[in-house]
Amino acid sequence: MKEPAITPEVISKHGITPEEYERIRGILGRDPNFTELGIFSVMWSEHCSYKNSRPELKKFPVTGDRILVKAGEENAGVLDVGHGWAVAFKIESHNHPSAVEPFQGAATGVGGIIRDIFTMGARPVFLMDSLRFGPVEKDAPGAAGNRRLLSGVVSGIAHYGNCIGLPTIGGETWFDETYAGNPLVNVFCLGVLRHDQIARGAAKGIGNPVFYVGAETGRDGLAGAAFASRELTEESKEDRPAVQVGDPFREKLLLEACLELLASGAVAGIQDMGAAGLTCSTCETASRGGSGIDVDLDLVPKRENGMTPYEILLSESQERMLVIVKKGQEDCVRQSFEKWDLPCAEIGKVTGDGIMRIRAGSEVVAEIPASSLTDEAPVYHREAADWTPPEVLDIASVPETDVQAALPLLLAHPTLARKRWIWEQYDHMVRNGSVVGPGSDAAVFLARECGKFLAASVDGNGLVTRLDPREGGRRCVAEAARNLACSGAVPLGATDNLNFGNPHKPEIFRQLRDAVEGMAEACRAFGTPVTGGNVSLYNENPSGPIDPTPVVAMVGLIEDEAHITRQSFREAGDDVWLLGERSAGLDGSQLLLIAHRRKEGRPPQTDLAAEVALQNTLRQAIRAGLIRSAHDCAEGGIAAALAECCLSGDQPVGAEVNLPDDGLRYDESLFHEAPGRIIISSGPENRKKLERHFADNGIPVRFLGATCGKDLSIGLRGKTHRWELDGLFRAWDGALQDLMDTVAEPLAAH
Amino acid sequence: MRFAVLRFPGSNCDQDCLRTLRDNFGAHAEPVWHKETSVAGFDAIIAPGGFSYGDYLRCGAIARYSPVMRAVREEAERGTPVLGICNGFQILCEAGLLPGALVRNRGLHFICRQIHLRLENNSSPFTRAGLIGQVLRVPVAHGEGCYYADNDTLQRLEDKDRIAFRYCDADGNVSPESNPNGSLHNIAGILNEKGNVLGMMPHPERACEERLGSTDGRLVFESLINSAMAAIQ
Amino acid sequence: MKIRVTVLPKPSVLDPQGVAVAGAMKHLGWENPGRVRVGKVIEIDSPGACPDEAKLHAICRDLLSNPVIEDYSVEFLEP
Amino acid sequence: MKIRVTVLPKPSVLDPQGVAVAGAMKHLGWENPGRVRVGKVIEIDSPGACPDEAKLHAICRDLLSNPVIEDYSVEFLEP
Ligand SMILES: Nc1ncnc2c1ncn2[C@@H]1O[C@H](COP(=O)(O)OP(=O)(O)O)[C@@H](O)[C@H]1O
Ligand SMILES: [Mg+2]
Repeated sequence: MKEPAITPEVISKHGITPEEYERIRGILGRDPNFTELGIFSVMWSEHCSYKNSRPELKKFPVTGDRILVKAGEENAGVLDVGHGWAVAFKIESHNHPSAVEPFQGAATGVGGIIRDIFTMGARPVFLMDSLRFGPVEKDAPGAAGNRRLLSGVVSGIAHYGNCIGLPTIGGETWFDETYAGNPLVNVFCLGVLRHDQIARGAAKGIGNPVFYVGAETGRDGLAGAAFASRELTEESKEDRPAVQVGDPFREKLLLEACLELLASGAVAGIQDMGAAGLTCSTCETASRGGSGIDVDLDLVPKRENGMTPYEILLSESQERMLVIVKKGQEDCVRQSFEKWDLPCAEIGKVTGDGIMRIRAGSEVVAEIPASSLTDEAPVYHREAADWTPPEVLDIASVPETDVQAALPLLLAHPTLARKRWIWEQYDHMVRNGSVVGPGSDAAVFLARECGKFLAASVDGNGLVTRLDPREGGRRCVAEAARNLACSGAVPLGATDNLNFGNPHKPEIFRQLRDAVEGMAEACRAFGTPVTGGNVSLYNENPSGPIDPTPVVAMVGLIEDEAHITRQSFREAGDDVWLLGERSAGLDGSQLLLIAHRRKEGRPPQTDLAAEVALQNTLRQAIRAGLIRSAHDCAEGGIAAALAECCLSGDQPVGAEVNLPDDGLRYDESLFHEAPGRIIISSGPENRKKLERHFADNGIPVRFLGATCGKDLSIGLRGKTHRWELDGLFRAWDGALQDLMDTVAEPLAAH
Repeated sequence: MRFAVLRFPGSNCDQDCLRTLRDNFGAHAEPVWHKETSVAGFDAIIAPGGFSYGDYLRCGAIARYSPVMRAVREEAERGTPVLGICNGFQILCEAGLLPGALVRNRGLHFICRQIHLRLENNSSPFTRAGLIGQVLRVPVAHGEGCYYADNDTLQRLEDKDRIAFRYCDADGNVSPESNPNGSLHNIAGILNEKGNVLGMMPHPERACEERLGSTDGRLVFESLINSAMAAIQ
Repeated sequence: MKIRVTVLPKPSVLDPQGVAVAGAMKHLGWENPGRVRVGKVIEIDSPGACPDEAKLHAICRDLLSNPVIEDYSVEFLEP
Repeated sequence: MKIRVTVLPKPSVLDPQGVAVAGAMKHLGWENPGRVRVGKVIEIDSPGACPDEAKLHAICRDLLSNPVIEDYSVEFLEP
């Protein structure tokens, strides 16, 4: 078959710079052929090589005494949770595919992260999702399109996760112009395994057979490379899909078959085929194993005829795995996959020469040193613009907001509104482990396999990161940890998803660098190593780059079931307290954004030392049985947090509180978003004890009032604002539903 | 007490059923692979929830042709209690073991939430431990749970007291508002003519532990166990 | 040999998807789309011959459609 | 006026339903059904007239199908 010649256009269309091309010639000692060029282009892409972000990612703390598999070593990190058990978890983005085809884009994102987890030998047990869209309110610009994206993404996640039988037990969802046309779809998956079950993605054992298992390869996901291979298949260009279609049913079978197979001991190495499918899995396993690999494309199960080596190697068909089998155990593999009605083929062998050798029958179509594609991929130290901190907001320039009207207004804004419309579409109960499901600070899940109570939260704040990237980085880590603390959990580790614009722009790269440094600093403070993550760059829409949006998912452990704590007030007659430092300003607050349409100010800084002390002291109080509920103040400040405490339980519980006079304006006091503040409730019998406990540990603790009645009333300087819970509930619980019921939904493509 | 829990490709509540039966009721429960041609020797058979064959074409449309379903039919005819939960209910309808069909939810979306059920029949092996009118809190999790049948069939179900559960509110009122998916007559679960086959959309196996929010689902399994005990004596 | 089987919900069965689509069409400026029903189409492109009428209809009736809620029709597109 | 819009996955797009259905057909005794694809059919039975070509196709493209992974075709059944 005739391959196109390598011209400068072809090279640049592959996103390869002249310098990189010279480097390729140096490695091969010759010009690459077309197929090899394709291989280098995907392996040296940001997606696979992290060439623009790797130096920054090195700043994350990655060690700790619970770490069993370090970040970057394998598909996902693994953490010890005691008694010989461990967890593997990771977050991954599917932003661009979701923008093109929200349903399938989001669905295949879920499929990909699940494969990353069971590739480690872990049984996936739950999911979380972190979502961002353009405005969806009635008359917002582009609302109709944004609603369709939201509706498509949510049903895509539901379709895949529900079908596999994984509960989606938590997440976060934001709405802002900056994400119009470039939604963020980050999905997290956690799995559990015994220490001795950890599987490796390394091609070990010269002569071991290499198996391809799972779905047949088609021309999926090739549009990215289509331009370059146009000459190859002019006719099929038209219907060559940019977006892969997921098959959760196949994935479920693949999951069960792979775990069964791993248990049999026949596997020497295993690796999922994600981005750059066959290419990435073969050279990565080889380079991890310090070995070579030799495969014949003619043996690969295919969905279509006449696929070229280039197409087969770059295809991103879903639900496929590469398995290195211990010699002599081939039949065991064939039997497992027969039982599960899955295609399975021996396509090659592990070799000792460090070369990735690809054949099409008798013809060798590519021959590349495996490590040159992975470890030796180029790394760039991008230039960072320097930064002048934003002006502190002049509060006088903000007309004082009518507090009475502002609270229901904020609670009805899609970003703060209850996300029930979303999480009810997810089976968040399957596996019978969702002890605290969606709707509280952190979700708590009983992993029945190991009897452990795991807590998890995913957080990010693009607005704060835009104003102050370092603080944005610190803050999302601190909030995730705080959410865990509120649920009674000790944080163990974190995984991050860096959603940024084009890193070639110095100001964007600066955002990336500073945000990462902020996250790293915070992860050190909380003693939570980063076990892995994902980088999504070039998130831009016609009006420019998105607000920088680092997202962190943190996982914690609750040793004693009795310590599981929720955010909702339990019953009338309890004391209500505020923990944490006083602060001021509406800088970077949702009130300023929603009520005044301003993204301004210098967000209050997270004091990590104080934050750590606060969270430790809260956990001690929870263990001492002093705490009935705990909720951190996030978007919407103390007023929104109080409302959530009243409204988020099975039954609404009212409260009458008085805020301490910090000499602030009413709207400032109620809605400023200083981090590090937590609202707790406790039994009156413990009043003295509780006050002493926090005071003795140097944690500011202030008595606010008591739970009672059917209203929320907040007093300040002798003036009292009162809201009926019924009204607040309707605003908060109904907002998203009402908006989405009016959606002209496209017919789901399944 | 020996339970068989069927396992189709795509079943995903099979483990929850097995664990619940073992851990909460000390029962003996075994998975039975869909390629098996016999389910003899069990006191009850459960077709669990999930997405058998991806629910492609229609929920349960392909699973009904699994070899094991012929065996299930034989056991049902022999009088062995057969419980279909969610996707299991859909499969039993497609297989003709129960009348009617389950179609797309009125609201079009998948719904997962706690709902209330009113117990309408306490003479079946699945509901014996309950009282008529008793309200149960049990979760649903389905996209196609809207029960449909033609008028004659509905009439027969009503007349012959074959409606086991109806969707209702916390106080037991059966109303349009308390109907999560548009099911005709608020039907959440029905029995076959002999009364030994029950199909229900809600998930009793998810409501057997305090920590999961409700223990009302225990009633179904306790009834089954009692009936089996009675049968032995 | 090419066959197309079209499966539509029976008129008596409520078709929320059809209703939703009709609503959406109005949004997009089709004032009165009238009655909209959403069904399935199964296109079979078989190298071999088609099974005899009886078997074909058995497959349509028992597998491709559910007689309780759906009607089907068969079109022969290519011999 | 009666229109039928048929939406099918593009030939090169994976069609999991089609694969599953083909499998089931074999099981029911159709040895080699070959390639089976499952799509959607939208039947519109409108009292009024049909919107102009442009609008009709906009509706098919934006609402009834997703051009990235699906093709659609329009049949006019009754005037
Ligand atoms: N997309 C989503 N999927 C599932 N749960 C969600 C989603 N978005 C928000 N939630 C849930 O809604 C609750 C409130 O979310 P959020 O305001 O982000 O909490 P917090 O501010 O405490 O981090 C949390 O329990 C969260 O898990
Ligand atoms: Mg919180």
